[in-house]
Amino acid sequence: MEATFLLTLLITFLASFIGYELISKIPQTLHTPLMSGSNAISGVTLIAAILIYPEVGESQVLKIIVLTAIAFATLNIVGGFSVTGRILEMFKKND
Amino acid sequence: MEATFLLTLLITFLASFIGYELISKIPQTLHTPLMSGSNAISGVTLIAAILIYPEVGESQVLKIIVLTAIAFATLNIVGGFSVTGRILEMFKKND
Amino acid sequence: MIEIILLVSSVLFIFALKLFGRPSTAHRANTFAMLAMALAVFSAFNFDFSNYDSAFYITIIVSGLLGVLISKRVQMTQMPELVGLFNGFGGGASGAIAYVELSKSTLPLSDYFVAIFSMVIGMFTFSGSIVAVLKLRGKLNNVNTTIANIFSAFLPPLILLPAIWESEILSLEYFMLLSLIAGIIRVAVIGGADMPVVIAFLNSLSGIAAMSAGFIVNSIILIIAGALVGASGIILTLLMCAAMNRTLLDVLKGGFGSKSINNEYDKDPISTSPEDVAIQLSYAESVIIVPGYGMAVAQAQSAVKELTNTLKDKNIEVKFAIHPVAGRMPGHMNVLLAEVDIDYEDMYTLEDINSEFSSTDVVIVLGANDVVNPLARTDEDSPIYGMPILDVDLAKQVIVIKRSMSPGYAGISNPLFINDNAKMLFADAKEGLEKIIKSFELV
Amino acid sequence: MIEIILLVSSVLFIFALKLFGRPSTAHRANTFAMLAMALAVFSAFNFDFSNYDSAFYITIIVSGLLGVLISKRVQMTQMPELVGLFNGFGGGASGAIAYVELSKSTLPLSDYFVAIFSMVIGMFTFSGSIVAVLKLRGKLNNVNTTIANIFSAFLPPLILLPAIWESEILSLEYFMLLSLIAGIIRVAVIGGADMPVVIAFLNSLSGIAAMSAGFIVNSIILIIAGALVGASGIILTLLMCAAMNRTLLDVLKGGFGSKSINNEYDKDPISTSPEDVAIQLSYAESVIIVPGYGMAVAQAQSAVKELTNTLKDKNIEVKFAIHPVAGRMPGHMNVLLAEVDIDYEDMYTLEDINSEFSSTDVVIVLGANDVVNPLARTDEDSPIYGMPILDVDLAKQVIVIKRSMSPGYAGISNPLFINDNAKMLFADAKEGLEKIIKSFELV
Ligand SMILES: NC(=O)c1ccc[n+]([C@@H]2O[C@H](COP(=O)([O-])OP(=O)(O)OC[C@H]3O[C@@H](n4cnc5c(N)ncnc54)[C@H](OP(=O)(O)O)[C@@H]3O)[C@@H](O)[C@H]2O)c1
Ligand SMILES: NC(=O)c1ccc[n+]([C@@H]2O[C@H](COP(=O)([O-])OP(=O)(O)OC[C@H]3O[C@@H](n4cnc5c(N)ncnc54)[C@H](OP(=O)(O)O)[C@@H]3O)[C@@H](O)[C@H]2O)c1
Repeated sequence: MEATFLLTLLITFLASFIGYELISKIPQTLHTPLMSGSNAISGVTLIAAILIYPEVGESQVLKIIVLTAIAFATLNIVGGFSVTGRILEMFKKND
Repeated sequence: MEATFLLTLLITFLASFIGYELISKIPQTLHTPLMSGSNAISGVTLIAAILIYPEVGESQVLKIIVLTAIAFATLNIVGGFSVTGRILEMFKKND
Repeated sequence: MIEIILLVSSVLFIFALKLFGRPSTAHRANTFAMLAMALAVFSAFNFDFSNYDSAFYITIIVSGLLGVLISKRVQMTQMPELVGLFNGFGGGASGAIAYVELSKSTLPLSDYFVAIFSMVIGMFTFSGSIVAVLKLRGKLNNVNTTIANIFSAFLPPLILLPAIWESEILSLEYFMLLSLIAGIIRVAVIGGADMPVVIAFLNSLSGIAAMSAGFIVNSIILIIAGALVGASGIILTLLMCAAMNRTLLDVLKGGFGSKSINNEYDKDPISTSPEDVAIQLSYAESVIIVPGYGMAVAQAQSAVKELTNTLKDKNIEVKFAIHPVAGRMPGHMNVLLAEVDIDYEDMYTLEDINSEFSSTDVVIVLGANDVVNPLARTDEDSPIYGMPILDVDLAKQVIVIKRSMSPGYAGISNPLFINDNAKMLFADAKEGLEKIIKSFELV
Repeated sequence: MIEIILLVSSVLFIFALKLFGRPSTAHRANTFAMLAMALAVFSAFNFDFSNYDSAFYITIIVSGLLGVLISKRVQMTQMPELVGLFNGFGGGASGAIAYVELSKSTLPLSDYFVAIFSMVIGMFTFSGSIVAVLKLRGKLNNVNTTIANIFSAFLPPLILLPAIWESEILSLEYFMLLSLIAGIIRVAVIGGADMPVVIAFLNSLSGIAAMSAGFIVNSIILIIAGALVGASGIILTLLMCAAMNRTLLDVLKGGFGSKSINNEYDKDPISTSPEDVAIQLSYAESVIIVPGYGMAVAQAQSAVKELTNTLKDKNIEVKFAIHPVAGRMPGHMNVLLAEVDIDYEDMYTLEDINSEFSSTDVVIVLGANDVVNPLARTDEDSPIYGMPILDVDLAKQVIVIKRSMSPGYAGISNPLFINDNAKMLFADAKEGLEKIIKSFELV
C-alpha cells in the first residue's frame, strides 16, 4: 500500500493510539506474555528484509547483513509466538 | 489528502475502532452531551458541501439543494457544539 | 499545508473523544472538538474563498446564528427533541450532497453505489428523525404495524421498478422519495417511549451518511469524524437495548406498548401526605432519590436540589440512583440534575447502587415507574421481564411521588405501589416536593 | 490483492491486541497475531518467490527451527533473559536493514534521516539488550556511572567528527559503532535489578526501530505493528517506574543500588521451624502468599502449588498477592504460578488486596523483600520511599521464608523481619515449603 507521507503519519498516530488504549487495559497477570508477544511482533521487520533482499545486488557483505537481519527477525517471530503460546496455554487451562 | 480505496478503508476501520473503544468508556452521566456532541460532529458533512458547491454549475435547483445542506450542517455544528458546551459547563461547576 | 491541517484536525477529534471520558475533562473535549471542526472546515476552502458567492456566506451566517439561538433557548428537558432534530439535519445534509453528486453524469461506478447508499441513509434519517421528534412532542400517535409490514412486503418490487422505465434522472428522485417514505413509516410504527433508541440509532445513521459522503468527495477527515459519530450512536443504541433486555431488531419492529395489558391492583395503595413524608425523612439517616421521566415532565429538578440541601443540612446522606433508561434519553436525568448543580459524584448507576437499597432508610421514587417495577424480576409474561431494575422494593421505606396510579411507558401495573413498605404521594413531582420542603420548615 | 491481504493483516493485529485483554481470550489473541504475521510476511513476497535464492530460504528455515527449539527449552524462570535477547534481535534486524538501505546511494533525503534514526535506535537496542541479558544472568557487575558521564560529555564532538573527514560510507560504519557503544555503556551503568525496566524500554525501542524501517521501505503494516510494539513497551516501562515511585530518567541515569546502605538490625528476628509454621497454618482460616524474586530463584512454584492444595483441602482460603514489580519482569510471578496451574482468579494485584491484610490470619512472604518493606511508607531517606508496597506488616501473623537476613535488590534492611508479628523461616524457598508440607502430614 503506497501512501503519502502525511497519510502514513496519520495511520501511525491512529495505530499508536489504539495500541496505547488496548495495552493499558491488559491486566498485570498477562504482562510477561505481552512482552514475549511484542517480541514476536517486532519481528515484523522481516518484511523489510524480504523487500530489500532482491535488491542488494552483488555485494556479498550486504547480502550477509540482510541474511543476518532475516535470521534475527525469523527467530523473533517463530520463537516469540511459540513461547507466548506456551505461556498463554497455562492461563487457558484455568477456564 | 488523497488515498487509495483500501487505504481509506484501513483508516475507516482504525477510526471506527478508536471510536468504539473510547465511547464505550464514557460514563452514563455524560451520555446526553455525548449525543449532542455527535450531532455537532455529524455536521462535518459541511466539508463535502463546501467542496462541491463551486462545481454545481448553472442549475439553480442543485444550488438550492447544496445551500440547504450547508444550512443544515452549519446548524448542526454551531447549535450542537453550543448546546454541548452549555451542558458540559454544568458538569464542570462541580469540580 | 492543507494536509497538515487535516492531520492536526483528525488528531484533535480523537483526543477530544478521549477527554470526553470523564466529567471533569469533558468541557475541554468540547473545545478540542470545536477546534478540530474549525480546522477541518477551513481546510475545505483550500485557501480560496473567492469561489464562493454571497448566497453561500449568507446561508452559513444565518444558519450559524440560528444554531446559537436555538442552543441558548432550548430547555434541558427538551434535549431529546433537539438531538432528534439535529440528527435529521445531519442526515438530510449528507443525503442532499449525495443527491447532487449523483446528478452529475461523471460519477465513477464505485462512487455511484456509495452515493446511492449515502442518499438513501441520509434521507431515511431525515424523515425518520422528523417523525421521531413529533412523537416525542406527543404530536403523533402510534401507527399500526400492519402498514409497515405491507410497505416492507412491497419494497422489493418498488425498488426494482426503475429498471422497467428508462430515465435515469427520474429514478434518482424516485429512490429519494422511497427513502423518505421508508423513514416515516419505520419510525411511525415504533412506540413513543422507544423513541430514545430510535434517536440514538438515527444518530448512528447520520454518522454513517456523513462517512459515505466522505468516500464520495474523498475526504479522510469526513470519514474519520463520520465513523466516530457512527460508533457513538450504535453504542448508545445497544446500551439502551441491553438496559431494557430487548434487541434492536425487536425495538425497530415496532408495536411495543400497544397491547392493552391488565392494569389493576387487588389492594389499595397506602397514600401519604407531604407532612408525613417530611417527618419520615427527618428521622432517616440515608435517603436515595430515584428520578424518572416524571421529574422531567414536571421540571422538578430545582425542587430536588432544594430538598437535597434541606436533607444535607440535617446531616442526612442523599444519593441519586439513575437507571440507564430513566427518562427519555440516555443520561437525561444526569443532565437535569447537573443543571441544578447536583454533584455528579452523588449520581450512581444501577450496578453501583443496587446493593445499597436494602440498607437505606427512605427511597424517594420521583416520577419513575418502569425502572423500579419488580415484575421485571418475577413475572415472565411481563413485557419488561428480564430488564435490570433498581431494587427499591428492598429498602426499609419507599415513597413514590406521582400523580396517579396510571402506568409508565410499558403500560403495566407496578406492584411496588401496593408493597407494604411503600407509600404513595399523589402529586405533580414539583408541587409534591415543594410541599414537602414547606412541611420541613414546620416540623 | 496484496493490499487486501495487508488490510486483513492490520485488522487481525488490532483484534489480537484486543483479545489479549483477558486471560481467558488471550490464547486466541496469539493465534490471531500469528495469522496476521503470516499474512503480512506472505504479502511481502508479492507472489513472486523466484526472486529468492537458497541462502534466503535456508536462513529462514534454520532460524525458524532454532526459534522453536529455544521456545520449547526455555524455563519460565528464564523469561526475562529470553525477552531481553529477542529485543536485541528485533533491534539488530531493523538496524541492519537501515544500514543496507543507507549503503544505497539512491536514498531520497527524507528517507535518509529516517534510516539513520532507525539504524541508531536498532543498533543501540541490539548492544544494550545483550548487556542487559548478561547482567540478568549475573555475568556482569555494575559499572561506575562516571564512564557513562564521560561518554555522554564527549558524544556531541564524536557525532560531529565525520563532518571533518570526507568519505560518506565510512561515516556510516562510524555511526553504527557509536550506537553500539552507546547501548553498551548506557545499560552497563544501570543496576542489575533495574534491568526489567531497561528491557521493557528496549522492547519499546525495538518497536520504534521496526516502525521507522516501515517508513523506509514504505510498508504500512510494518508501521502499524511497530507502533503497537512501541506502545506496549513504553506502557510497561512507565508502569514499572510508577510501581517503584521513580522516573524513567532516574532509572536510565543508572547507579541505583550501588550506594552501600546501612543494613543492620537493632533486634534479633524471631526464627521459626517448618513444624511450627505447619501448626500455625492449620489453625488459620485465611492465608495470603506473597511471592517474590526468591521464589523464581528457588524454582519453588510446584511446592507453592502443593502447599496451596494442602491448605485448600483443609478449607483454608488461599490468595496470592502480587506486587507489580515482584520478581524480575512484569507479570513474572503470575506466569510462574500459572505454570503450576494456580488459578489466575486467585492472584490479586496490590490495589485489590492491600485492604485485606489486616483481616488475614497468616501471610507467607516467599522470597520477597523490597516489595513488602514498610520503610517505603515511613523512611523518607530510604531509596524506596514512596514506592507502593504490600502492607503485609498489618496481618495478624507474617512468616518470611528466605535464606538469610540479607537485603533484596534495593540493598536496605527490612524492619518487617523484626516486627513482633513476624517470624523468619531461614531456608531456600523450595526446601522450606517442602518441609512445611511434610510437617503437615505429621500434624
Ligand atoms: N431513557 C431512555 O434512554 C429510554 C430509552 C428507551 C426506553 N425508555 C423507556 O422509558 C421508560 C422510562 O422509565 P421511567 O421510570 O423513567 O418513566 P416511566 O416508566 O415512563 O414512568 C414515568 C412516570 O412518571 C409519572 N409522571 C408523569 N408526569 C409526572 C409529573 N408531572 N409529576 C409526577 N409524576 C409524573 C407518570 O405517572 P403519573 O401519570 O401517575 O404521574 C409515570 O408513571 C422505561 O419504560 C424505558 O424502557 C427510556
Ligand atoms: N519485577 C519487575 O518488573 C521489577 C522491575 C524493576 C525493579 N524491580 C525490583 O526488583 C525487586 C523485586 O522485589 P522482590 O521482593 O521480588 O525481590 P527482592 O527485594 O530482590 O528480594 C528477593 C529476596 O529473595 C530472597 N531469595 C533469593 N534467593 C532465594 C531462594 N533460593 N530461596 C528463598 N529466598 C531467596 C533474597 O533473600 P536471601 O538472599 O536472604 O534468601 C532476597 O531478599 C524490587 O526491588 C523491585 O524494585 C523489579
